[in-house]
Amino acid sequence: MNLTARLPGLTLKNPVMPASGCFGFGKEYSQFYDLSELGAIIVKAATGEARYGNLTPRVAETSSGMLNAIGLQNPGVEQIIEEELPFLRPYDTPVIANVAGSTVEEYVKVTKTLNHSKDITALELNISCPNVKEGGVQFGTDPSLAKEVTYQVKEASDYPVYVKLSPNVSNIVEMAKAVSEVGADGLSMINTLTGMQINLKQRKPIIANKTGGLSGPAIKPIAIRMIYEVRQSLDIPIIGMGGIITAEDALEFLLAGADAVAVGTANFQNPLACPEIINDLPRVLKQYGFDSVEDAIGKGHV
Amino acid sequence: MNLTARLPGLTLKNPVMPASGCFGFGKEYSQFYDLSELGAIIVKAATGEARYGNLTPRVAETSSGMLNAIGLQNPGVEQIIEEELPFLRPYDTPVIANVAGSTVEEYVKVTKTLNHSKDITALELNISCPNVKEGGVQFGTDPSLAKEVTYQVKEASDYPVYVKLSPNVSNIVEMAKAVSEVGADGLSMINTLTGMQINLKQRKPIIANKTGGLSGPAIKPIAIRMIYEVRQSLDIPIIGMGGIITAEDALEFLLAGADAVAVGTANFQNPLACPEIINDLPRVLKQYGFDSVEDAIGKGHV
Amino acid sequence: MITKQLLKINSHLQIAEDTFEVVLQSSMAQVLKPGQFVHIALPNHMLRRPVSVAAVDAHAETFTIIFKIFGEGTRQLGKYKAGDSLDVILPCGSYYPIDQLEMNQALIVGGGIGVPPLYYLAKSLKDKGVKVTSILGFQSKDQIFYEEKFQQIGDTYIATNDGSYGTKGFVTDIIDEMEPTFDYFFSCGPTPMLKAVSSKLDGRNGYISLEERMGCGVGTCYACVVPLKEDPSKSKKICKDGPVFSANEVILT
Amino acid sequence: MITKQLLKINSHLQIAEDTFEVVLQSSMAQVLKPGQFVHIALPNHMLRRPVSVAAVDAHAETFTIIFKIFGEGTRQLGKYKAGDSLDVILPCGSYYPIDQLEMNQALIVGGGIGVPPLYYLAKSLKDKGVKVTSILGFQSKDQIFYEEKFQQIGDTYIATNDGSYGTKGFVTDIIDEMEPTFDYFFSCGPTPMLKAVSSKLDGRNGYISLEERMGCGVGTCYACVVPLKEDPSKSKKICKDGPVFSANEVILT
Ligand SMILES: Cc1cc2nc3c(=O)[nH]c(=O)nc-3n(C[C@H](O)[C@H](O)[C@H](O)COP(=O)(O)OP(=O)(O)OC[C@H]3O[C@@H](n4cnc5c(N)ncnc54)[C@H](O)[C@@H]3O)c2cc1C
Ligand SMILES: Cc1cc2nc3c(=O)[nH]c(=O)nc-3n(C[C@H](O)[C@H](O)[C@H](O)COP(=O)(O)OP(=O)(O)OC[C@H]3O[C@@H](n4cnc5c(N)ncnc54)[C@H](O)[C@@H]3O)c2cc1C
Ligand SMILES: Cc1cc2nc3c(=O)[nH]c(=O)nc-3n(C[C@H](O)[C@H](O)[C@H](O)COP(=O)(O)O)c2cc1C
Ligand SMILES: Cc1cc2nc3c(=O)[nH]c(=O)nc-3n(C[C@H](O)[C@H](O)[C@H](O)COP(=O)(O)O)c2cc1C
Ligand code: FES
Ligand code: FES
Repeated sequence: MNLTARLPGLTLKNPVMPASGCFGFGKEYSQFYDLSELGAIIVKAATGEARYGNLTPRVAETSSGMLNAIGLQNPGVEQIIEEELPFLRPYDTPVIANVAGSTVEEYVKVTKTLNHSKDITALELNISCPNVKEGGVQFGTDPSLAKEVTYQVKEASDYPVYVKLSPNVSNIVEMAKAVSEVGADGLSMINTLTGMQINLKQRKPIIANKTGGLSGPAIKPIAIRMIYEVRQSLDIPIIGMGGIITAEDALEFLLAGADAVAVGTANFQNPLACPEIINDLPRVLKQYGFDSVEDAIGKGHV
Repeated sequence: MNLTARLPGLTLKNPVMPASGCFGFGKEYSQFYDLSELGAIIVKAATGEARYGNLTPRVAETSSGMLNAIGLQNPGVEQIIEEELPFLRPYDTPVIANVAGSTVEEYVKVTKTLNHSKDITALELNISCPNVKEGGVQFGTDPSLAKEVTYQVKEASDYPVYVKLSPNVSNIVEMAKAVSEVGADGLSMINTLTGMQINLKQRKPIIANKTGGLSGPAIKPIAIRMIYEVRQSLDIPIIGMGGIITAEDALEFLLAGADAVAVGTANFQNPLACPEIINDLPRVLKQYGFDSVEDAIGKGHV
Repeated sequence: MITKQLLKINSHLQIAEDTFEVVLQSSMAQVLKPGQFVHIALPNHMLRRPVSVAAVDAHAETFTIIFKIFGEGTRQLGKYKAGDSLDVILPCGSYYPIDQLEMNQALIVGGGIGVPPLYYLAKSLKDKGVKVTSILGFQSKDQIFYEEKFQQIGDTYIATNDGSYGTKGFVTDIIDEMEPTFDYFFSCGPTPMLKAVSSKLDGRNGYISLEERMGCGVGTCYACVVPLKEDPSKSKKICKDGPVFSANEVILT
Repeated sequence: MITKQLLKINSHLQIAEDTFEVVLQSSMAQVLKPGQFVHIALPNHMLRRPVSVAAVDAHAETFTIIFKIFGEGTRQLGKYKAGDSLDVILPCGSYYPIDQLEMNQALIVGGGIGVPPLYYLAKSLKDKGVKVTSILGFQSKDQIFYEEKFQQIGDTYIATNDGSYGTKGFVTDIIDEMEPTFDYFFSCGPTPMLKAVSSKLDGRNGYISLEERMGCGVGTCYACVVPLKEDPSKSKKICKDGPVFSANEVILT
């Protein structure tokens, strides 16, 4: 079974990669399996300077999902390039950096700094983090801001740019069009939906930041719908994500129109989620009558 | 324990009511228990004329949720007034009619027709149905359209008007403000999130309408967040809903700022969901240190 | 009177490939009529699963369901054991109105998981003195169940899609072959089969039983409608007005 | 080497009100050190549950966890039986570095579900020849567990919030009263207790073990950070750098 996935600047041996923020910079999960098994790796967000992130608690469990408000904690783009990315060199798998910021200038700075790294293959432009006060989700909910930051990052980058869209919008197609018009090489969708859980005993939101991003199987129908809608009106490569647990889920994303998939929350439940999905995928593709990953892409459209 | 809930035009013996579309017009569930136990009843949507609705399949199951695309099937407002509402007369519980339409004119027509019924106590203005081609969700995602239809319906109605908001928006507070500015007596939130599920065998969306509305516990964190946000910036009564299964869930909505709650999908899983929540509520309120329903409202805010 | 009950599983047996027969204890057993279904809750599933009544033992206050593993829910149902309990809504839906029908001969045409309700029907018909001929379709030999039980009621013919048992092909091939005589036919199975059977037996008196994805299962949610032949802008609910309909009443899609 | 294992439950006993002791069979048992935790998956829950190692039997290749029912997950865990299996990530986190510490006397201060890891610690200290004094706090008499086991290791004092057993009040009240002598203290329990203990024993050498809501439990998600005293803009991860920290290393909030 041919699992190859081809996206701009990325030829992947299989379409499955860990999602940003759910895999750190790879070290921990490398204890569980050989990271070379992965189609690619999307690492944790990088900002211009080190960030502490939000107060704790930062996570909560929900029905078939979880909330998180990490707040983009990371050691800053330079330290990531120097201290974190080299660890992934020995592995035979492309690395995608996740670019975040509070201002267009910060996004551009991170992008330019990442040009110096030879350890990455593409950028994921995170304009959809719901857990930071500035930047983050505004860029992801306002088409003109999204366009502006995508344009600037695309100008600054030596690498292909995948723009990660926020699902917290009235019209996802409009957002996708906005960023594709200014040259986004691909889309990553979806990021988390803004949610909240209130602790009955403490009478306050569980997450210190009050709101957090909802991920996991709970949001899968929303992810599938948005990818389907975007695929119906745009011809742009999509890395699909949102609630993938099994190879069947991954196939559902391919049918909806994703060219590759990312697995986030599932890693926490099962550190072997990615390799298990990869191992299962040939059987599942075969079971539903597909000859290859590419054969399945977009086939759920009527 | 005092369970009374007071909202404009509605004094409820308890804050729990079935949500629109999840209880028909009451007949079926009246076989399971005495409907007088309910705080109120929100009946199925009414449109100007009878509607057939969408093709089947109309529902699908998701992780901790379900998708539906009924498409506002109903016998039309006049028949509802004549054939359906009289059944509820003997019960000691206020009835809230759910008003739907494709055009402002249709909304106004339904509203005016409902003025003739003495069997209802309030209107829920459904500007958020994601499952109809025209009307429905557009009114719920565009603040100026929402404002216009709310204004017209409010002008036309002899009953208090609760506007049911769609969660498929970038900015829920903006929507809430828009409808409250033109006199909405209260808000109902949230309606379903637009989602999709693809059948791997059939290689097409399970729901004939392709997309459907996601409801159930999966969406609870989104409902809680939206109610919390609206309550932070507006002083308007809220009927909260989205994924309530237990009395603990109901309390979480009260803490988030809801003045009463509606139970939708849970009825399908458990026809006794509403009376069980009502019976459990005093114990749960007590356990978390509240003296009454009113005592708990908004207490999750910090 | 429809109710929600917690029912004890008296027995839970695999009777064919992926197919289980489960006997449930219920004080409501004797009110269940042929064609009706029960609506079963499963832990960690939002929606219940509709399953037909396949037999009733009024004396023992038990009834039988037979189901095939199809997806997650039926897989879970397959793992229950005797002694476990199931949360069930019952009785649901309409039934074959055999007490109102005059007949000497009945033809029963069932396919796959449409066979179980027809067993209860066939038995009830026989008890009324009606001569019953049954034509049953299965995918393959391993999936056949209750053949002997049907034989005890009357002549029974089996078709398998792959020809591994009985006639190779569809139930309609057997109808063509044997040209059965009957006053009423009763059919339940996948929609394509129902369509083929209804069109082959067009103009004859009969009843069919439909399936559709359900929300409530009791008539409140409008999930399970089927359009009416006399006016396709009108519909009936399969969970409440159905699942049994007169053969010419509804439009099969 | 951290791994995910499916572990058989050898025994599952209730040992106090809402409190269970579970012995798990694992080839990794002997690598588990005092202070470390294991991360347990539960069906139909998105996130695992962190639970400390309360004892290890290297010879039998088993280890013990003790947990109290707190919410849905621990309630579910309370329903398991001997013979069932649990999906567990282990070993997780840091441990009390007792092999690197010179000491004759140790003070152990534990509260509630902070007590279990301290039992394994106390036993390991005793095995090294250290004199151990234990001060343990519980909500009430019914919740006390392992008192005798601690007594067998060394002097043990109990406080209960409601005074239903031992000293009425907090562990810090006992510290005030008895002014214990020790080289190192080791504490685990709810954050308010840790704060009270650390400030009372300020300037003394000691180690504390922290709790925080976790995502991954292995260091990838940054859910469980705690700010550092020397530079509050920096943090460590409780699941990986902790849960055991030197008493003056981190800021308790
Ligand atoms: C009135 C009626 C009587 C039935 N009687 C029987 C019977 O006696 N024996 C038997 O084996 N099966 C019967 N079925 C079909 C049975 O309900 C489905 O096989 C079952 O719901 C599949 O559930 P699942 O979780 O295994 O599949 P999944 O695909 O995982 O289920 C997902 C959702 O789709 C629904 N669904 C999937 N297939 C069907 C279907 N064919 N009909 C209705 N809903 C479906 C499920 O109920 C659930 O809500 C009957 C269906 C109806 C409507
Ligand atoms: C390193 C460590 C060691 C622990 N050791 C033990 C032990 O030995 N015995 C014991 O009884 N308990 C221990 N706990 C606490 C235990 O993890 C929680 O009681 C448990 O997670 C509660 O889960 P729940 O599903 O019952 O509660 P819920 O409130 O339903 O859980 C919801 C979510 O919150 C998290 N959560 C809730 N309370 C805590 C908490 N106190 N700490 C961390 N996460 C929490 C859960 O893990 C889950 O993700 C430990 C916690 C940590 C971090
Ligand atoms: C704990 C956590 C941290 C995350 N951090 C990031 C991040 O730094 N950058 C980013 O683009 N997305 C981040 N995400 C979003 C995920 O990459 C993914 O888009 C989302 O979780 C949906 O996928 P899932 O349901 O498989 O988790 C994070 C998600 C989680 C749960
Ligand atoms: C089958 C179904 C039909 C619905 N029909 C309507 C409707 O006619 N009018 C309306 O305002 N909301 C309708 N809703 C939305 C519910 O009233 C409710 O807002 C939503 O389902 C969230 O609540 P829940 O998670 O408790 O179901 C429907 C929901 C379902 C599941
Ligand atoms: S399933 Fe709800 S009306 Fe039939
Ligand atoms: S729980 Fe993920 S880093 Fe600690």
